[in-house]
Amino acid sequence: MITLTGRFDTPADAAALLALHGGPEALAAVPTLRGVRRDASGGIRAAFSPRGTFVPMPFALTVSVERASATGAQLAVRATRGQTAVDVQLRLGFEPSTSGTTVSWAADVSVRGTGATVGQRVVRDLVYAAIDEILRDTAAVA
Amino acid sequence: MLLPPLRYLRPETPGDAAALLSEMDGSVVLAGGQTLLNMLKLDLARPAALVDVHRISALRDIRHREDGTLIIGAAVTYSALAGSSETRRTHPAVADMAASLVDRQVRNRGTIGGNCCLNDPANNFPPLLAALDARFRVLGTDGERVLRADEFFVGTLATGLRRGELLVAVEVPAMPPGSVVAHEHLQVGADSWAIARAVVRLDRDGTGGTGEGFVTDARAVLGAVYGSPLRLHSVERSLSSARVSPGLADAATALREVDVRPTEDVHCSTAYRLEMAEVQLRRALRAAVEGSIR
Amino acid sequence: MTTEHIAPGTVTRRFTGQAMPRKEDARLLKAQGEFGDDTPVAHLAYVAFVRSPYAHARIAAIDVSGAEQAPGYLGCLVPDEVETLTDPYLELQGPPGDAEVDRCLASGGIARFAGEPVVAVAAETREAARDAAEAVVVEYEPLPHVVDAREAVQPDAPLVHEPVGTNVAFDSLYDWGDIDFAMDNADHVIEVDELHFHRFSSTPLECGAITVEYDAGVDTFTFTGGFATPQLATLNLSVALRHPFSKLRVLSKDIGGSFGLKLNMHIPATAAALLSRKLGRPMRWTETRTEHHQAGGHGNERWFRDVRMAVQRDGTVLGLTYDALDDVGAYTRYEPLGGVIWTQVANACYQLKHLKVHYRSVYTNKGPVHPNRGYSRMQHLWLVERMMDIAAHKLGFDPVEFRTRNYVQPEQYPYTTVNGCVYDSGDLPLSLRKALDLIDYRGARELQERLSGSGKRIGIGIGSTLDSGTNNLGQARLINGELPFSGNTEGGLVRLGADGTVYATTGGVAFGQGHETTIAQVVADMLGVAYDEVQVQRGSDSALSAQTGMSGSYASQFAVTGIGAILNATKKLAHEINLVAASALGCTPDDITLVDGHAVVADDPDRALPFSAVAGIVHFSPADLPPEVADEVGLVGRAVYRAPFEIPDTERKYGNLTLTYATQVHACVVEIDEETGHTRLLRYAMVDDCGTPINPMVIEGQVHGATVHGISAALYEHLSYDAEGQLVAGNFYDYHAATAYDLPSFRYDNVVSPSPFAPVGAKGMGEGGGAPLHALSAAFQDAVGDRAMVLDSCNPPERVLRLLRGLDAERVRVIR
Amino acid sequence: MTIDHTAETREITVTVDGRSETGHVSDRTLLVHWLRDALDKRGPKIGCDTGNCGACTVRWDDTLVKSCMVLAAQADGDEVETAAALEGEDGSLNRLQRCFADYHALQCGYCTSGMLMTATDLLSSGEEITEESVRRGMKGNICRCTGYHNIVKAVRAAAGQEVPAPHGCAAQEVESR
Repeated sequence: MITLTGRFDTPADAAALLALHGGPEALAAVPTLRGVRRDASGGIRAAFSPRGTFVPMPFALTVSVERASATGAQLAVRATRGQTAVDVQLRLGFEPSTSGTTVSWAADVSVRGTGATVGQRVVRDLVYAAIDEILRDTAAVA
Repeated sequence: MLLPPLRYLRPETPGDAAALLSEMDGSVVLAGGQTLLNMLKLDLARPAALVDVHRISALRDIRHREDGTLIIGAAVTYSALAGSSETRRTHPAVADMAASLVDRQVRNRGTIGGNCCLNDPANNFPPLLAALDARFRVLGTDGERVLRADEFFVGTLATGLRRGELLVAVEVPAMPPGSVVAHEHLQVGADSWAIARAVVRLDRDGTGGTGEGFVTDARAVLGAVYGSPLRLHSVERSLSSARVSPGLADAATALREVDVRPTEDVHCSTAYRLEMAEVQLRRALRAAVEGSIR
Repeated sequence: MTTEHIAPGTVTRRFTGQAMPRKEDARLLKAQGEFGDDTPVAHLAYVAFVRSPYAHARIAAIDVSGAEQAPGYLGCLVPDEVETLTDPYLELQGPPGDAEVDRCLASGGIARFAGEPVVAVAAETREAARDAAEAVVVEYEPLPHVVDAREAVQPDAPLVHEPVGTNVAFDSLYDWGDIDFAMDNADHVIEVDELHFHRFSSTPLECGAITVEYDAGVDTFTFTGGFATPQLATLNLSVALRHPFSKLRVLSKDIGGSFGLKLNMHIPATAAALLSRKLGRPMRWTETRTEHHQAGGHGNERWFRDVRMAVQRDGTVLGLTYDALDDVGAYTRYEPLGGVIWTQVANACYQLKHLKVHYRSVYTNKGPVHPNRGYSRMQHLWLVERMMDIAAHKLGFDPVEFRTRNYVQPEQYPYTTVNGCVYDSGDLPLSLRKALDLIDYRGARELQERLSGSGKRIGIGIGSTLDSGTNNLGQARLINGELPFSGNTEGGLVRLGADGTVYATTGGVAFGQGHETTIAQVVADMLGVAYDEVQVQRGSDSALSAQTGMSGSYASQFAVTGIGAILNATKKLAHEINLVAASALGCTPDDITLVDGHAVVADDPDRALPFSAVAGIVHFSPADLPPEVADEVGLVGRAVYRAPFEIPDTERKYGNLTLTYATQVHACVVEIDEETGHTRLLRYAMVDDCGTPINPMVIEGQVHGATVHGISAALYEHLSYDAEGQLVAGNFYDYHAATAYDLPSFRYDNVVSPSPFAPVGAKGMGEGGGAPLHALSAAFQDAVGDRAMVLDSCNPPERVLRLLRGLDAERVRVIR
Repeated sequence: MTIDHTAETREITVTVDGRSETGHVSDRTLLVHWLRDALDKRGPKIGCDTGNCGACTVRWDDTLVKSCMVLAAQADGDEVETAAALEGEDGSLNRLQRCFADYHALQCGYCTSGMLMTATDLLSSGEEITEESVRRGMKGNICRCTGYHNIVKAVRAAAGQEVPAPHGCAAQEVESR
């Protein structure tokens, strides 16, 4: 398992960030997400193609929000592509700042399948970049 | 061993290639394909189209500008580079690197552009080109721009190329007289995957003859250890203006202050990789100093 | 050319014993071989597997609707359907391990290792099958997993097979001699906490490839591919498919390596067969390299714990004891046979009197192990050789003298081991001397001294080992008394065609060992025909070749069983030729000798009949023959070689388990970079003794190959798993199989100690006993003296550097 | 620029082992698959997914390449030579092939075609042939049977160098084979 942490500032306030949890419609505005919908168990499904990679690496994404409050949220994310599966336990913290919100995040990441074998020397950086990117993008549409 | 569905496109000019890349969502450049096609076989990536630039003659030139700059077309193969007597004369480090890469089959197909644009941590050329202050000429739909190595190699499998841009050439400045480049690496087996790599370039004054002088400029770059070539500025500073002497090599072991997590894989622990980076750096320094004194 | 008798009273050796060029080579050199994926088949469809990325997971749901939309999709197979249509494969172990249920797709809807097939998809083309498989969506519920056998035996460990109730598939105590006496009375006792033999595989260059054609008209499946034990595969397929044995045909043509791993091809073959029948199309599955590394079979990984060795003051080793945890991965496929196979070499090369081993086969959530070149023996041989080396270092004995003193001595053969195995012949001290000469041992020691302090460290290592050949399948009864196996056989068939051509067929299966060549050599000699005139069938065919239930390529047996059967069959044919010729030439059959393609009256060479005439009479003019001859003669000799074995004593776990023991003594000189631990092989020598050679060139080739498997395993190859249970060596980047550039030129010699038990004095060979692993471990030990201890079989640079800094010194103790 | 943006299949014509072959291929088809599946060329083999093993090695417009890392579409209009082209017109083995047989440089034969292609390229390159250069030159081809020792010998013998005869075989016998 890989543990990653990051933080960034967004002009949105916590309420706006939490509102994203309300409906897939808002998430459809995130440029790297396609086909955002809610599945039978209430999770969010989408196709995610991170921008940072030099070749498109689209993943099928399933996100379930396990907990959400004004101070933070906890999400379980599963991303699959071919015979690669990435499971992420993502904890978000929201802290009001003068210009909006400081979002801090911590992720426990498990990479399985082909990606674990072939990607072992790059996977940490790629997953970090992908999480950072999608969180910033998502915050930006809040 | 099978590729996902995709389109194969073969434009005839760099401009056409750049146009295709920006027009077609999910298209990527196919240069030598010696890594890209493997990634596709393993289903790690899913481009909509491959834009084959391997045969574009404008990208296959090796030439020199009047100021001595070596201009290598992005689609120049390793074997072409290794076989270029001009390159060997003006930039032997580049020719040597090309000649030693992987194996004869891959050298015949793999390109310097592909090696750079992939920017895999284990790739040979990025740290060398960073040490040589190479420039990267990039073509987009709105014209050309030139990136420095630190602007080009930005992270693990990541470069400064924007979507729709095409690397057209790598420009390596003329080597100052008396400049020495040393490359050392530790590999799995005799000559396989790199565990740690160091490239050191020392420029010194006093162009002629043997004997000591002063370092006028230095580059120290690690490869394979971090996601992208890592310039060791503190090492470079400690070398700069120093007198070239046998003891110089031992002066710099400044890796510990680098706050980047080393790459990890099945071949070794991160601690070992870091230690080996120091060993390779020391060896490269020593070789560069010896080369300077000689 | 030398001429000597091949077997008493038969014929002379013109070809046997010579380095005859191989019959296989022309087609292979001209790219005209036919490997698993080469055969053109009309109307062929392709199979692809969807595999679990999880080391352990329950399959919650499978959605194939996406696949159904893929162009070219034909159909698929899911675990539920497999449960309905098949029975589980045979389990060799008794209770409780026999509660394991193994099927071709995630059995019971649970994936037990990363890479386990979960869904099989069939489509019109390779690409279509790939696309359809990619479109299958499987939902997994991850389960706790265990990847370390030492953790797997803990009481609270996750269970790999819930119904078994434990992760121990097989548990046995082997106790020979009186180990307590030895430990109590020895002058010295050496104790080691733990040694580890790592997981690797010979990774044949051709991965698996299977074509299955179901012929509804005769309700018969024909399987073509690299089946290393065709009859055992048929048996397993028959059980799994609930299909009559008689309606299963297994073919192989050229096989691109197996080294034991292709003994379990019936598992993917089952899935392909079900799809072929269901969809009415021939099906082909071609394994990828990644798939092969994940699920194509690994060698046994073994932990040796609480190891103690009793040694006398004069250097005599009395005995050894240890606990073994053998990590077999997620399924016991050929296992737990490994739990007894190692006892074939219980004594290793030494005169041990007392040996006690507690052995457990342990499930983990990793790829299943298959037999792998040196199967189960090399692990024990490595341990013994390692302990000999450690004892020598700790007690201050010269490693050469220490080994030589303890070797089974030439005059002691046949030598009975602690567990009743009989070492047939050998000369280990001579082999060692030759090996040391080849590396210039004295010069190497001088070099070692000279380079001291230079930053380069020299290590010199010896690896002495056995290659036990032709096993007694009766040893299976030592793991499960209910198993109806004993002894060993192989079949052979030799016949004369209508024009006098000599045809020969073995029941064996070849993947590079040159069976066509060696068969032709002995047949040509026995029948007095030219080597080129013997036609040997390529590959095997369960419907047509001379197979017995035990047929196949495993346990280094072809030189004994395969050739033995061919000899017996040829004798029968020769007898028939003699009968026909005698009646035609008017003499008695005893008067006939077979020379230069003729049946000749021995004392009257002018009276001779060419084979074409002998064949002509039988095939076209049988009325020429007296009825008693015509009734007896079919010009076909079909025979079985039965190895002379008895059923072992299952109570004492005692008995002869192997017929022949080839020996290999290797010696090497390594150069270590003290700053990096990077190792370079400076000199490498091997001395082989496999009895009377049939084809010395082929033997040397086998020795080279086994040597490189061992060197590469000792330095680079490691099927390593991460904490998530993910294989991190799934391709040739991260699983570095040695290239030509990694290796030195070899120095080879041989010793010939004919086996008194084998038909032509030749011993089975080719597995090599893992000698390079022993030799390289010893070389590293030599380089560091007793300041560190080499307790792992794989020593990549990082580990070597740690050795230079004193790794594991505290884990070895001289307790007396 | 004449590019069909939509086509995912195309017709290609490639001269393979001296014969012009036309085929309809998918854009994604690897050259090795086209040679094997469409043309029944058994020289190029597949031994890995990652371009390491070299079993698929062919010559493409006189350049040695691994045909698993080339698209069939890329070879349109070009020449490809597989190991099937090495034998003489009368079906006899060429010198290199003979040396492989004489020095037992193959066992299962799966890597052999690739080895022969690489060795042919090395021998015709004008590079100096030594033990070291052959080992280096052949490092892109993996063999799991022979341990390479005899392959190196065979290549050196094909270059006219004196190498020891196989065990149990006098040197003059190798000459006479």
